[in-house]
Amino acid sequence: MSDPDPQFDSVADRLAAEALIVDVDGFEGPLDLLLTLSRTQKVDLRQISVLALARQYLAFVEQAKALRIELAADYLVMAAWLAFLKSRLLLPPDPSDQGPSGDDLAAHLAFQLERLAAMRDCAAKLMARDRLGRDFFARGESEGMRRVRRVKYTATLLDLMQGYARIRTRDDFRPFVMDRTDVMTLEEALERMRGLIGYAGEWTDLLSYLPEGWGGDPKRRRSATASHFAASLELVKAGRIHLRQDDTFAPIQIRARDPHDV
Amino acid sequence: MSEREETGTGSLFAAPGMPEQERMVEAILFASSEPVTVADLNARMPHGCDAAAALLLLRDRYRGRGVQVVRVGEAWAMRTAPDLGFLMQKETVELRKLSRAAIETLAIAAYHQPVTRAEIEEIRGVSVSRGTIDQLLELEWIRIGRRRMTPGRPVTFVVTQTFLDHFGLESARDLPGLKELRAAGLLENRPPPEAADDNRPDEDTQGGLFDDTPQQEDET
Amino acid sequence: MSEREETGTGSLFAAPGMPEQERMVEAILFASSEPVTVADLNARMPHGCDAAAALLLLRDRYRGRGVQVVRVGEAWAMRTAPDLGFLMQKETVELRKLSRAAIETLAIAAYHQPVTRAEIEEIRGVSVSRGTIDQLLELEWIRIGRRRMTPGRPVTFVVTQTFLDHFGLESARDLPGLKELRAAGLLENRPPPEAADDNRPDEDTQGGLFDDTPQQEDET
Repeated sequence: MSDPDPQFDSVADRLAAEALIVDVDGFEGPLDLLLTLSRTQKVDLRQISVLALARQYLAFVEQAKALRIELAADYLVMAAWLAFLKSRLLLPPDPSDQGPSGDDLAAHLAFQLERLAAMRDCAAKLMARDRLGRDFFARGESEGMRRVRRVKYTATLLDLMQGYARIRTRDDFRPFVMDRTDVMTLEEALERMRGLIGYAGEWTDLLSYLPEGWGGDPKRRRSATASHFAASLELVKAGRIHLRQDDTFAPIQIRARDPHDV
Repeated sequence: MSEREETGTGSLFAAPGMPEQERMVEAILFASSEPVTVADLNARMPHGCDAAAALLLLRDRYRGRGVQVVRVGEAWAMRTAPDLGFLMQKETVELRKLSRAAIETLAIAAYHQPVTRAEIEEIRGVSVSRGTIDQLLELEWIRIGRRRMTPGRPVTFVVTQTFLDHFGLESARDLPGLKELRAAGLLENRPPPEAADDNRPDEDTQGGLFDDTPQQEDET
Repeated sequence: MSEREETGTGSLFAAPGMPEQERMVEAILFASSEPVTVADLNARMPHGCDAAAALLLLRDRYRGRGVQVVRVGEAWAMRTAPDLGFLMQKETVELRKLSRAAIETLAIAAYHQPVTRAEIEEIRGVSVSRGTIDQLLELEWIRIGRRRMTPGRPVTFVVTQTFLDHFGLESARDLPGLKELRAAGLLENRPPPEAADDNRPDEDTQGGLFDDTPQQEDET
């Protein structure tokens, strides 16, 4: 750094700068720090010397480094940007350069600082206003509105008829288990066949074992057939009977197994 | 608090004028969540104030206005004028579907009127709560009819003109019969119960527990 | 609602006289701790009433009193006169202490509304934590406004009626120093100079939305 650091001219300034360093955690980012630094220039933010400010900031960062204070990345990014801005402001403009001029950049930074300062000022003014619940008050007794909730019940003719239908058909309805008049369970069939199987010395059609009243109605016959077939399989497994079928879809025949069979 | 003791001997600061005291009482009464006593007003106002006098002025000022200064026991409060109470109600009408119990009770009353409560319970297979009947009476959909000339002389219920109006019926006789309900698909088409099953009166009460399973979706 | 149309030609029931309407507005405002809109007043008063006119009369009547009729955005409320706050220690509610970040974010939202989170961050130069925004939303001092019609369609924040009520502002236009800030160009969304080289005119439209911010509040 070839430039002399103007802000360290006086002891007071040096102390202020050091205070800043110690306080670095108290800043809300680089912009906040810049705004604080700009106060040391004691001028209207519109006439602020961005160049001087950049120097102050860079000096601050150098100081922080010297004191081995870890600076967050955004502080370092700002430092790099300000170093770039400083060079732009100091060097004569390069006509071939595409980017914005140093003055434009400086003007924008000044604008940002002024805007932030203005918002802080507004925030303070806002908070200093007469405030509800502190300086002026709403009605204390919350008489408010009586909310009269009038409940209007509705029902349609359809609801009514469905309701009635529900009651009148209730007698037709039986709980599920009671309703299975057309179903014969495996247990029932097994129970039946165990009793009958002793009489089946010869091959007999399985269907002839169906109980009375279960052979006519197709629904009942299906159920009874299925349960008797399943029951016969159980009996085969138990070694009580033999089972045979001559051909596909041919009648299934059973015969009791002779206890002396091998 | 130390200055307060000086009031007896004469305060350094003159008390504010009566109009200002009236303003103070006004603000305190307005902002206070409870009625405020004169003693309390005096304690909160600057030394030398006469809250009682200011209160009377304030009460006169509000005479005939939409808000009044009223005495509540030993304390004072501001209240809206009683004649404007109707403005303080915000009526919200909430449509609610009648409960299943109420609909069924109503249906039985309509189809079987005049009907006693015991009869309704018999038909529904469950007891009918007092609240259900009350609700229907309150809606003016049923009313109490003649007493039945049977032991205990129970009251009967009949449907009202309001009921007929609500459901768009000329008379209760216009209610569709069971056959029509079935034709309209409102009754489940179950095969009629077998003759053998008919003599199961004990199962009916059980049926009450199971009754409405198939239509359960209606209420949701 | 059909009767309302008849008021043009002359309703069967004449609207109450202005003094009576004033009483009604007085009673409604008094009873409600929240500000009440003119539309709400008209809805609650009898047909043919002119709440807006009655309100102005009422405001004049309360001028200089201990209680005032104040405008809060599009609504109206009765509030104690701020100069009497010293009497109200008893009523004072503990105001939650807001962090500096929250206070600044609130101010930015108020002066720059509708404002996106990215814009708040740009103005403050630091990222805004979720909790800060949440706190202001919870206090109902800001609310979510329209989405910005820019890439990503970010949500914007605007201040609320509760905000205006709390800070005793008639409208967002009455924010202290607003005119000066606008004149100084400090409410503009000025893009950094790099943007100028990139030929991104679309970003300028963003600035356009930003300009008429304070009027935006009218829509609520």
